[in-house]
Amino acid sequence: MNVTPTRGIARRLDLVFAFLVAATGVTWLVGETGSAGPAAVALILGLALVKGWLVIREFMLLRRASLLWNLVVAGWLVLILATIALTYWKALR
Amino acid sequence: MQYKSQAVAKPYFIAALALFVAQILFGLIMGLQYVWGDFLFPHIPFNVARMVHTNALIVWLLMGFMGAAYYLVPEEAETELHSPKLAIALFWIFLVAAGLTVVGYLTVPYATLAKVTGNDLLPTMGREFLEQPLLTKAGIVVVALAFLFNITMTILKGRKTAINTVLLLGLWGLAVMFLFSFYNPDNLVKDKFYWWWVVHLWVEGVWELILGAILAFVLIKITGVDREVIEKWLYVIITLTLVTGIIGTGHHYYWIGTPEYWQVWGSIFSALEPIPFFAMTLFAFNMVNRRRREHPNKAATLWALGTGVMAFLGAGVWGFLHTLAPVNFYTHGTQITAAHGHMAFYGAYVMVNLTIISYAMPLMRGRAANSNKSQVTEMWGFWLMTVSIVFITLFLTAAGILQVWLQRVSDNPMPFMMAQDQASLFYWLREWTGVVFLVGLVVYLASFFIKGEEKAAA
Amino acid sequence: MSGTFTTSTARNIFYGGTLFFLLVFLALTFQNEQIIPKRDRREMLANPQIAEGKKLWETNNCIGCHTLLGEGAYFAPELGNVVVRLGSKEAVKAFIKGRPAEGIAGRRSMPQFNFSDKDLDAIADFLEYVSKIDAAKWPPNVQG
Amino acid sequence: MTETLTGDAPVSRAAALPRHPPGDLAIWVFILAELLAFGVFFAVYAVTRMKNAALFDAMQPNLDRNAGAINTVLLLAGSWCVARSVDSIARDARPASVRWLGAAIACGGGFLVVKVFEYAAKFAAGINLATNDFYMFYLSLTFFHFMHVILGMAILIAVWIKARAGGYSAADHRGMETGAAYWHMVDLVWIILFPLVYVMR
Repeated sequence: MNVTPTRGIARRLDLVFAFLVAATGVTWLVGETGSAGPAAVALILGLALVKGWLVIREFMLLRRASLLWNLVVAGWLVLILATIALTYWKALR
Repeated sequence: MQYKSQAVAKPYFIAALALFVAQILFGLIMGLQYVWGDFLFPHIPFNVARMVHTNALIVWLLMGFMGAAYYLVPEEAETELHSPKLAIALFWIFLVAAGLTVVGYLTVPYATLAKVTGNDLLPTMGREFLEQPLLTKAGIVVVALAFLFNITMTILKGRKTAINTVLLLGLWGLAVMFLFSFYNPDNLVKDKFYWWWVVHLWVEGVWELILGAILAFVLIKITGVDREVIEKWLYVIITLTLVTGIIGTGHHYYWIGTPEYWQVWGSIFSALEPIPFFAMTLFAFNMVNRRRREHPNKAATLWALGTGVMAFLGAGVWGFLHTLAPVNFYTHGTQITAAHGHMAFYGAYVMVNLTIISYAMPLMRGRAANSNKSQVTEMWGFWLMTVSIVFITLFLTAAGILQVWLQRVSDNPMPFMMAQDQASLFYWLREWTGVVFLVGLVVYLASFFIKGEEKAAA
Repeated sequence: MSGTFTTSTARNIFYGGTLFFLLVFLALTFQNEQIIPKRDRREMLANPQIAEGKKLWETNNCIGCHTLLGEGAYFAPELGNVVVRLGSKEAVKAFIKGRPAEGIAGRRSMPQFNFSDKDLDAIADFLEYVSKIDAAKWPPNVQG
Repeated sequence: MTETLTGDAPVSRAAALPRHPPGDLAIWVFILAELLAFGVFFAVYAVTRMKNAALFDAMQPNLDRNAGAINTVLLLAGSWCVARSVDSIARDARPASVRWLGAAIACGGGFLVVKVFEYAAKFAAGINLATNDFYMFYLSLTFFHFMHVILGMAILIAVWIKARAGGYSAADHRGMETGAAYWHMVDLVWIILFPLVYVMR
C-alpha cells in the first residue's frame, strides 16, 4: 500500500477512465446533434482510435508486452477503423 | 502395444481398408459414368454407385475411428479395455449390417429396399449421405451406444488425459448429432436445415475433435514431445475449430429457404474455418521439428504431416474458395463443391485414419515399425494417392469453373447437360487420375505384405 | 510473470468457448424458426400430395443424381426450379414418364421408374412446392 | 539439429519468445480469434453500409443512442474497475481487489439491463433479423456482443469467487489477469461498435 509507483498506476487508470468517459460524451453529442459528414465521422472514428489505444495500452496492459503484440492488437484497431473510414468515404462519392 | 485389449483395433482397421477399396472402385464407376453415361446402366445407375461410394466412405471412416479409439484409449487410460468381447461382437454386427446394406443397395431397387425395411414407419431414407435403411440407422445407433459405453467405462476406470477426453467428447458428439438423421419433416426447409446438423456438425464439428485427438496421440508417440505441450495445443486448435465451425454451419443456409442473415453469419464464421486447420499444420510440423526421439516408423510421421497439410488445403483453402455467400451464389451445387469434398475428406479424415493405422498396425503385429522396404512402399502409396487427389481436385475445380461460367454466369446460360458435355475433358482427366489413385491404394495395401528387416517392438 | 500458457486454461477456454458459440448458434436457430414460416410455403403442405411426392422423391433416391436447391449429386440437373424451367408440371411428368428403360446409348440416362399417374402427380406437386420456396433468388438463372 | 533433440531446447526458446501481455497465453489466442471475428463483422457492416448508405442513414435515427452511450460508459467503467482490481491485487490489497471486481460485475449487469430494455423496445416494434439489412446488422452485432458481455461476466464472477476465497495474491494473480484481459476485449470491441452502428452517418 505504501509503494508510491503502484499508487501512481491507480491514478493513471483513473485519468484514463476520465478521458474515456469524456470522449464518449463527445461521441454521444455528435449523435444527438445528428451531425453527419466527413468532419463528424473523422472526429468519432478518431476518438474511437484514441479510446481503443488507451484500452489496449493501459487496461489490457500491452504496454508491458513486446512490440509485436502491440502491433498485432493496435494493428487490428487501425485496420478496422481505416476500413470503416474508407467505406464511408467511398459511400459519399 | 502396451495393453492386450488394444488388439481389438486390428479387425476394425482391416475392415476399414477393405471398405476403402470398395469406395474407390465405385468412385471409378461413377467417374466413368460422368463421361460414358450409360456405363452399367440400368444395373448400377449412378445414384446407386454414389450411395455405395459415399456410404462406404462414411462407414470405413467410422470403423477407423472406432479402431483408433480401441487402440489409443487403453494406452491413454493406462488400463485394459472394459470389454474386448463386446468390441469384437460390435465389430461383426457393424460389418454385417454395413455389408447387408450395400448388398441391398446393389441388388434391389431403392424403393423396394425402402418398403421391405420399413421406411414407412419412419421415413428417413433417400436424403444425401443418410440413405441407409431405418434398420441400418437403428443399428448404427445401437452399435455407437454400446461402443461408447465400452470406451467410456474404460476411461472412467483409468487415467483421464486431454486426448482421451477430447476423443470421447468427439465420439459422443458424433452419436448425438446422428440422432438428427431420424428427423425428417415434410417441410423441406426444415428437413434441410436439420439435415446439416448431422452432416456439417459431423465433418466440421465433432469429427474434428476425433481427428485432433488421434493426431495428438500419434504425435506424442512419434515425436516424444512433452504431453503437456501437445495437449494444450490440442485444446487451442479444437477451440478454434468449434468457435468457427459451429456457426460456420450457416454457410449451408444461404439458398435453402432460410433467412438472409445466414449469408452474413455463415460467410464470416466459415471464412475463419481455415485458421484451425492452418494451426494444425503448423502444430504438426512444429512438434516433429522439436522431436526428442527418432521413431523408426517414418511412414506414420509422413501420414501425420500429410494430414495437416492436406486438411488445410482441402478443408481450409478449397472450402474458403466458395464459402462466401456472393461467390457461393454461383458455385452452390456444382463441381466446385465436389472438388472441395474430395480433397477435404481425403486430407482430413482418410489421412488421419491412415495415420493411426500406419502407426498402430506394425505394433499390433509385434514390431515397432515395418521394415524399411515396407515403409518405402507405403510412402509410395502415400505420394501416389495424395498427388492423385490433388489432381482430381484440380480437374474437378476446372470442370466446376467451366460449369459455373457456362451455366450460371454467362449472358446466355447453357442448359446443365450441355455444360457437362463441355467439361468432359476434365472428367476424363479426373477418371484417369482416379485410376492412379487406385494404383496408389494397391501399392499402399501391398506394403502390409512386404517383409524384410524389422525392428522389434519397443 | 508473462509468457505462461497452461493446459488448464486452454481446457477451460475450450469448454467455455464451445458452449458459448453453441448458444449463439442456438439463438440464431431460434430466430430462424421464427422467420422461415414466411419463406418455406408451409401452407402448401395442407395438400397431402406434397408430402407423398417428397416421400417418392426420397424412396427413389432422386438426390443420388440431382440437386434440389443445390444440394445432392451433381450428375443431373437441378430440380428445385424444374417446373419453371420446363414450363409446367405436365412437362415434368411427361419427361419422367418418357425415360427409356434401357437408357440412351452413351448418354447419362435417367431410369424408368414406372410411376403411376397418381405418383407422377404427387412428384410434380412436390417439385412445384419446392420451386415456390423463397431461396434468396437462387439459382442465378433458370438453367439452375 | 542436435539442439532441437536435446531436452532443454524449450527453455532456451522461452527466453527468446516475445514478452507476452498479462494473463495466460491461451486467452490471448482466444482474444485474437474473437477480435478477428468481430473485425470481419465490422468490415462486412461497413461494406454493406457503403452499398446501402441511404437505407442505413434512414434507419439509424431509430436506434436509442442514449442507451448506447450509457452502455459505453458502463463498459468503460467496468473495464476501469477490473484494471483497478488487478492493480489492487498486485499491491496485495485483497479486499479492495474484490470490491473493484464486484463493481465491475455490477457495471456489466447494468449493461445487460439497459440492453434488454433496448431490445424489448425493438422487439415490441416487430423488428427481427429479417426486417432489413440495417436491423439485421444492428441486431447481429449487438447480440453477438451482448453474448460476449454475458460470457465476460461469467468469467469475472468465477474470478470474483476465487478472489473472495483468497485465491489470488500479489505473487500469483495470473488467473485474474486472464479474466481481466478478456473483459477488456469486450470493452474494446464496443468502443468501435458504438460509433459505427449508433452514430456514424
